[in-house]
Amino acid sequence: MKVFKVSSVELDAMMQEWSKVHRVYAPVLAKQPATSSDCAPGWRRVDGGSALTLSTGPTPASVKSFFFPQPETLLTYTLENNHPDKGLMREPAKSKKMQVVVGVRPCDARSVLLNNLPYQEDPFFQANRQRTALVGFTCEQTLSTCFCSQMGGSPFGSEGLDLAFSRTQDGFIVEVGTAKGEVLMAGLDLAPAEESEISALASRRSTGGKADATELDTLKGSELGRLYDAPMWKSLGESCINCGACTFICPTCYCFDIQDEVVRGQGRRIRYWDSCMFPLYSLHTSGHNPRGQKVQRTRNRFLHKLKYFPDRFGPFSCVGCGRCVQDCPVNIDIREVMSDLLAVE
Amino acid sequence: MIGGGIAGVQAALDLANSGFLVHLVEGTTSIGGKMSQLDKTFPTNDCSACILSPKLVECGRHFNINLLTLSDLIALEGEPGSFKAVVRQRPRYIDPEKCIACGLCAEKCPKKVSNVFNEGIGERKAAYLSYPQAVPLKYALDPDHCIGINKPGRCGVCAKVCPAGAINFDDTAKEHVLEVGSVVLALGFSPYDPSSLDFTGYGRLPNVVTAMEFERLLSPSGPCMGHMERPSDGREPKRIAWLQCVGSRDINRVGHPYCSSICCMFALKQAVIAKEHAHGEFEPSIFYMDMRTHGKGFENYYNRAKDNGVHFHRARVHSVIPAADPGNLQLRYVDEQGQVNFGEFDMVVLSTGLQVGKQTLAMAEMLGLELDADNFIKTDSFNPVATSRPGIYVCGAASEPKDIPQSVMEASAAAAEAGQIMAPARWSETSKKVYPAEMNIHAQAPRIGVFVCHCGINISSVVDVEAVAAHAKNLDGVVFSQCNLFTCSQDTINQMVSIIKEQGLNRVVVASCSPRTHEPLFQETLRDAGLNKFLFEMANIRDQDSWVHQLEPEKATAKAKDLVAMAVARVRGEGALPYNTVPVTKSALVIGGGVSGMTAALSMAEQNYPVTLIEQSECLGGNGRKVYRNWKGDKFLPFINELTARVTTHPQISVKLNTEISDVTGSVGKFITTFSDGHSFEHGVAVMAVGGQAYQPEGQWQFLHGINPHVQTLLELDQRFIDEDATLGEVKQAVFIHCVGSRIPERPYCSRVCCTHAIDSAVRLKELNPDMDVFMLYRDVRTYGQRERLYQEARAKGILFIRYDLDHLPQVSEKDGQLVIHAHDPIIDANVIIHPDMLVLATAVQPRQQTGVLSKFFKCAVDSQGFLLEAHMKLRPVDFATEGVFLAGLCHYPKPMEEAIAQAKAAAARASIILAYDAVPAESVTAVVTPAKCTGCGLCVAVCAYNAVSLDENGVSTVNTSMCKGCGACVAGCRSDAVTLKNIGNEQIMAAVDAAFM
Amino acid sequence: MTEQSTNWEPKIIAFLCNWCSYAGADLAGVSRFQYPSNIRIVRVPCSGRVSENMIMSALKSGADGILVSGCHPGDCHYISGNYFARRRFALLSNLLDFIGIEPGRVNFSWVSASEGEQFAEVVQSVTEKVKALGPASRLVKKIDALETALQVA
Amino acid sequence: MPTINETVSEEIRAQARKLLEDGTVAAVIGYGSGSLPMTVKPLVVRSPEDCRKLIWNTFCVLNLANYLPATLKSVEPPRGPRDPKPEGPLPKVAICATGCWSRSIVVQIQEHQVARDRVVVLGVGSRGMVSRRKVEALFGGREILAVEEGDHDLIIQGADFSETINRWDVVRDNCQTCTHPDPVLVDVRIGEPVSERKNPNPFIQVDALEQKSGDGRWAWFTEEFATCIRCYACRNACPLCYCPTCFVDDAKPQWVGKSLDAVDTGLFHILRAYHCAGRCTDCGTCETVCPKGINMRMLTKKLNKDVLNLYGIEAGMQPDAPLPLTTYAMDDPQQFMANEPGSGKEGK
Repeated sequence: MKVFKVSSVELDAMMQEWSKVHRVYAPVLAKQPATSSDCAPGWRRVDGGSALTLSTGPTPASVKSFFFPQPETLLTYTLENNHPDKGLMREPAKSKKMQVVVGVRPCDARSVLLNNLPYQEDPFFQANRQRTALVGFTCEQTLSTCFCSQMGGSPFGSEGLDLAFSRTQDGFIVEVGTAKGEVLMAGLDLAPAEESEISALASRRSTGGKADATELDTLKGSELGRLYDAPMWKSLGESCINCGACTFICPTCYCFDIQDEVVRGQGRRIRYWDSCMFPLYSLHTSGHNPRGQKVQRTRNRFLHKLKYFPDRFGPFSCVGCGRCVQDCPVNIDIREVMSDLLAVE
Repeated sequence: MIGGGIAGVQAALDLANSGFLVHLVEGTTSIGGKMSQLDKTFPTNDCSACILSPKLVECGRHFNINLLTLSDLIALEGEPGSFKAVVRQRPRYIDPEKCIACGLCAEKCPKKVSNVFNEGIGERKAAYLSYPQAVPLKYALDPDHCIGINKPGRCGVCAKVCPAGAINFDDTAKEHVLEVGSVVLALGFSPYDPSSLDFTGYGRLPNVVTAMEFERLLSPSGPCMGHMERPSDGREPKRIAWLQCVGSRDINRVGHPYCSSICCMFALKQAVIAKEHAHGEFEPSIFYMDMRTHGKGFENYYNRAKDNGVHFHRARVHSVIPAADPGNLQLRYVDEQGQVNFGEFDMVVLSTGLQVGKQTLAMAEMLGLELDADNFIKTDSFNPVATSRPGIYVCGAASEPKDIPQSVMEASAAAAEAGQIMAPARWSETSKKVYPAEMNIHAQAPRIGVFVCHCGINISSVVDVEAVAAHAKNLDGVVFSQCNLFTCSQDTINQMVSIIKEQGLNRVVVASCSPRTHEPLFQETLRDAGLNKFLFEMANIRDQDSWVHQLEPEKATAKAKDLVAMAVARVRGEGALPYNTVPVTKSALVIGGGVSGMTAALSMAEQNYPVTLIEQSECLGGNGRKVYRNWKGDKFLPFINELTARVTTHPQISVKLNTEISDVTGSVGKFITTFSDGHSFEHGVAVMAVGGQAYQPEGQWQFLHGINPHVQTLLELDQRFIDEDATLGEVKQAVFIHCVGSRIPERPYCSRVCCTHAIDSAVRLKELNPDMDVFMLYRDVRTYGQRERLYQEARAKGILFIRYDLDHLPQVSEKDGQLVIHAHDPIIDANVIIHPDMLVLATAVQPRQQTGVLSKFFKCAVDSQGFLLEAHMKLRPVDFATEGVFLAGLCHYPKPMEEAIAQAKAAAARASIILAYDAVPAESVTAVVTPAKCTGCGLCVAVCAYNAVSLDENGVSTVNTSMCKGCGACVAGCRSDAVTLKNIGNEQIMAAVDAAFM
Repeated sequence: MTEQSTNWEPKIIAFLCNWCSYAGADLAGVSRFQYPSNIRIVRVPCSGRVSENMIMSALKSGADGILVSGCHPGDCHYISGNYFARRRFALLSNLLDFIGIEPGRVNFSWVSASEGEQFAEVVQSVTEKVKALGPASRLVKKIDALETALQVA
Repeated sequence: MPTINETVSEEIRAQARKLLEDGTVAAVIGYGSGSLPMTVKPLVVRSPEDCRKLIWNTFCVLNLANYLPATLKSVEPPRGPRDPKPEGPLPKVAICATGCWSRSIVVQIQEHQVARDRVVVLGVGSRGMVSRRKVEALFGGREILAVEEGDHDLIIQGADFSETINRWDVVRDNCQTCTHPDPVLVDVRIGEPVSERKNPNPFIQVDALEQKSGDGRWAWFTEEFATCIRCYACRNACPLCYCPTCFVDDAKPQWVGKSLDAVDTGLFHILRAYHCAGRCTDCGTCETVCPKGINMRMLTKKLNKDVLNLYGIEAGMQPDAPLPLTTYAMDDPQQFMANEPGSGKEGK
């Protein structure tokens, strides 16, 4: 793997270079529109010149919407009277232009890999993945709500990143993880990183930020029925208000619904974020709802992340970013849920 | 039915709806009468045309009303139950079967004549429609002025332009011989013509107009489109004077000793409405003798008018002369202080009285009917709609001046009387249409047919109808579209039926005129073709498109395309709806055993419907037993005893005394009422006649009543008359105080009966002792109508009238048992002290306290005073908004017995309409709840004006379909979209909206 | 979709109650009062049938203007529908103004069955107001515009 | 000396225990402590022992009335849809309620969501609840690890700092302009009544926005709601948003699209606020729970202002009064219809 040394000034210059050929995005820290003119919510288009600022902990918005846009147009059509193509469904033309997302944290980078598991054969997700490069920054500092290590990640992890920047005394070292990373580095004249810096990073990785999901891994072996029937769900479900905040800010929640929207005779079929917290999510046409009660929906979300998903794909469907811990209106803390679940054993 | 004014129309509808064939004979080209000329109606300021039109349309379309316009009854022979009537119908010269009311004939007609409908203000053509909402909506040629008729061959423009070929200059009169069981006269009145009253200046000064003329000036459909303009120069008047009693209460020059009863309110209303019409400052003034606002809601209206700046002058105007400023008028009058005053006005409105028309007199003579002293058709005190000839009834202003609600009540009462005679023949002469079985379209894909109408050239001269039809062809669900010259013509209608069948259409859109006039016709066509009539929509591309965008054909065409697309989108989502009915339990409950209750019970029983009459006390008769006689001198007791006997012995009436109501469930067709004795009774209709009660004087109105033995109320005095108390003749001096407890802030209404009652009692005292001094302390003497004669008699007998007002109440005290009354006489501006040996208080009439409880049982409303609130003050005076429940008598408002009897008969007539059917139709477009979406918040319950929505035991909203009127207030109010209106759901409406943008 | 072209004509959705305002519109026709052709009338039973959702949805669909018209207070065919509606409309009207929807986009009036000329005047004035405001953009959903944004994101 | 809220907490625990022990109620709705500084967990306590978990502090920002209908249902004996209603009175539930929450309960009673006789209101005067977002804003990006609450101060601690701030400065906007901090419906009084906060103008923020131009207000609206992620926390946390199917989930017609289209999002907020007209008690929960900190309260507050000005009604003050949109007056103001020819005749 190639590792280079980069100063802050050079980082700026790199971003400027990239923005000449690609669309480059950086996180926004302040309030920003969910759908601005050409950007995923919580991110902004940069063209260099503005220095990159990152806050401690995860970016305010996850990178999910670059891969799983809210919404994604699947088909378009017209219903205009007398139009020759009336009612004909067409796939919209989509941009194949590379987009570079700068400022990604290791937890979010991992989330893309996790979401890739169910979306392996989803052409829309794959197309978006194809054209998106993630430029990440490892975390020297974490928040009290961060728990990526517990979920099998690491604050210093580079998994899923095309380029991984880590701080050094006088700047960064950057690891080139993928072919897309190579493309981004092509033509840049950078010095290779020094061995000492590389080994310093390795030692940080093996000490403070070591991935350790061993404790939680016991859940994978435990019997579903017992977890499902655990009494903890009642009180949890009681306080949960079944909003979709956790699912929408979560980088690894990937559920969607599909609807047709028609305005002034122009129609589109969209796929948009859905949440298993909403009663409508599981409502059948018949009127029957298999998860008609709040407690059932709350339980589903956690068991999906911590049991159903790992049983099917291996890893947990949570990267420990802690966003839901911070933002849950009623302080449902997934870390507490996990320890309660472990206690069920 | 002779006369097509509001009374005639009401009586015709009531009779036709209760199973009788009605020939409605109207002398002019259309029905509607005087009411159609009004702008607004008091006391609600309702638009007259708006509330009248639906009745006219219903009448015009009624399967069992044979509408004979331009017709006169010329002979009548036979007996009640089998008369032979000869009706002569004058030629219309325009074939109503062909006329499509496009108006081209009138537009092109070269002959201008004075507009009779607008009281001669402005012009119309010799080919004309008397007013836009006329029923039948068919033009006519005026034979007095039409050139083509009078000089054959000289004109004929209308025949050339008429796209329907409806003009027939050779039309001739026809005679119809009709077999009828009864005749009802609703001949109306004719306004007094003030031309001979030179002091008014009418006829000489253009800005002196009659009230009816002013009404047309105010009306948006009148000669100045609702912009108030004075005739002389078109300027908006800023100061208008109304002169009351022009042609009324005037023996001297007019020979009308009676009060016309309605003009005070008429003037008040005009003053208020004119103020609303006026831009900027406006000063209305009313010159009057007594303000007679004795009807329900009138006194409040009067008070509001005072508060809103209407000036009142108690004076008779001496003369109206031209003022210096051209067009302006100067009034000279003497005020109450005796001062001569001058006032300058921009306009003067003469509140002209009502009188019997010449045709009425001729008719009465032809029929051999007795007239009263004022030439009105004479009626009986205890049967106010019966004429002197059996089987012939009269209603409305032909028997005495009266307002619309009273006329409507009498119309229904006359219908009840006629219905009694003809009861054995019910449903024998009527016909009923039979429809083919309806196709079940459930789960069928929409197959919509679109019919686009040229309407002659009414639409096609502006809108490219072929392009519209072509556009329609491509719309989703449309499988057929075509243009028609006249979609409503009989041949097209027939063709439509076969197209629906051939093409297998399951929904239809007609793009033509207004659904308000033509939807029923096309819906009927769908039924004829075996389709449910609710699978239909109209696109209004004439009234709301070609007629209003005449200069923009392209835009009008684009709009028409949109309107058709919207109608198609709307109909696409519509389904078949049930023709809802509610089975009727053929029996009635009458609550209250007074004269009203007994009369209503008897009237229904005479029509062969079983009636249960409940009375809370131990005897029948109610308040009527407490009153000595009416103003005509007819004693009550003999009548009541006879009535009681007829009621108690009638085989169809079961009387339950000492009985009250403890619960009521159900709705029209089937109520189940539980009585205080625990029994319950099932009935289809109910009549509330729970009466009223006398106000017991208290506070400043007590006047030593209950303290000094010489102070009594009118009813207490009546008891002494009834008991023939000999000591009454010994009274030397008697004083009556009027308005005790009435027309005050706590009870802001006039009790209507007390002026007449008090004056009659005073007259009675004078009869007993002609030397007695009698003083009447009054506020306004409200001896309305022919009761005015009594007032004259009282004054002739020497009874003295002293006015008081609320600022100068009479003071009553006693000294050693002797009454002392201090009063202020405003005419001589001096205090008067009287030492009477009798004081009589004319106390207010109040609703009973139980009225409110009872009204809740039947989900009826009460007004702020606790009187029962009818469905509509003007046109539905005995109905409630809740169907199947009716009201009569004092519980509605204070009224004399003859009016209570008329109202009771009216209630019986209205109730009998329901009882005449095995099932009554209910609204098809009703609200329906999706229980899974309902939160049970109860908002729908609160906003429903018909009590049709309630929460069930699980707290979920449910709609009682038989009570729902389909207004959709609940739908719009519901946050969770749990309620929808069948076929007018959000889905259909928004589909139409979206279609406008496709 | 070229809304700004010079011969732009607005589309105005009018929800009219069946008993008064729709009848008033008919009377305008019978009386041949001319008014601009931009209005698309939707007949509803009562102004009380018109909900905030319907009004907002019509805006969303692209109505450049909206008119809701019912019977004058006191004249409601259904006794009280327009009274309830008046409260709802008052609050909605103020709220829309509050969030910056141009006054004149959403209009309310009372027109009786006998006010044909008044109806024509109301349509005239509403159309003029809407024309002066230009094409509606606020709260108008645009599928095409969103499409572009999503394709690049 | 214990702080006011410590005393209140103690009283809540004692009253809750008593009510549960003597069987008056089957459950008590209150708050338990949270896992992060400045957070609390809504808690339903069903046994006397669990009452020790109940707390009261200055971060109790969620309107507990939201939990009342479901909790009432949960204590009813279970029954199927066709089973008859159980005989006799149903178990009661106690709930801690401040002024605005108690007014929400009143609205729930007016709207038949809650039976008055099944609720025991533990009335607590609200001294104003602190906005976590305001506190965090004061400390920029520095993570707050602990907060200690005094009666008038908050001590904020991070990894490398400890600062004392004035409590009132970080109290939520709605609390600062509250006119009814004391409960209007009380069965058991907890703590001392709170003196009415004398606000010169409870609608100060609305007034300020009204001062802006139409374009300015539109700019505010589009910016404010642009960050919405359509998570519906505002709706779900609201005690008055209890529709089983919200209008956003209607498909025929689809009033509001469901993705992040700015128009759809805007319409959702306008209509949701409108649906709260005459019902909202300005508890501020919607704004508080929003993960994006959107001030949707501005819309409901505007409606509150209009309802008060036009109809003289404040939501949730009288259980037996009609709601403003379920009643009317003949002479209701209709200035909004003014300037239309043919209208305003009856207008004042």
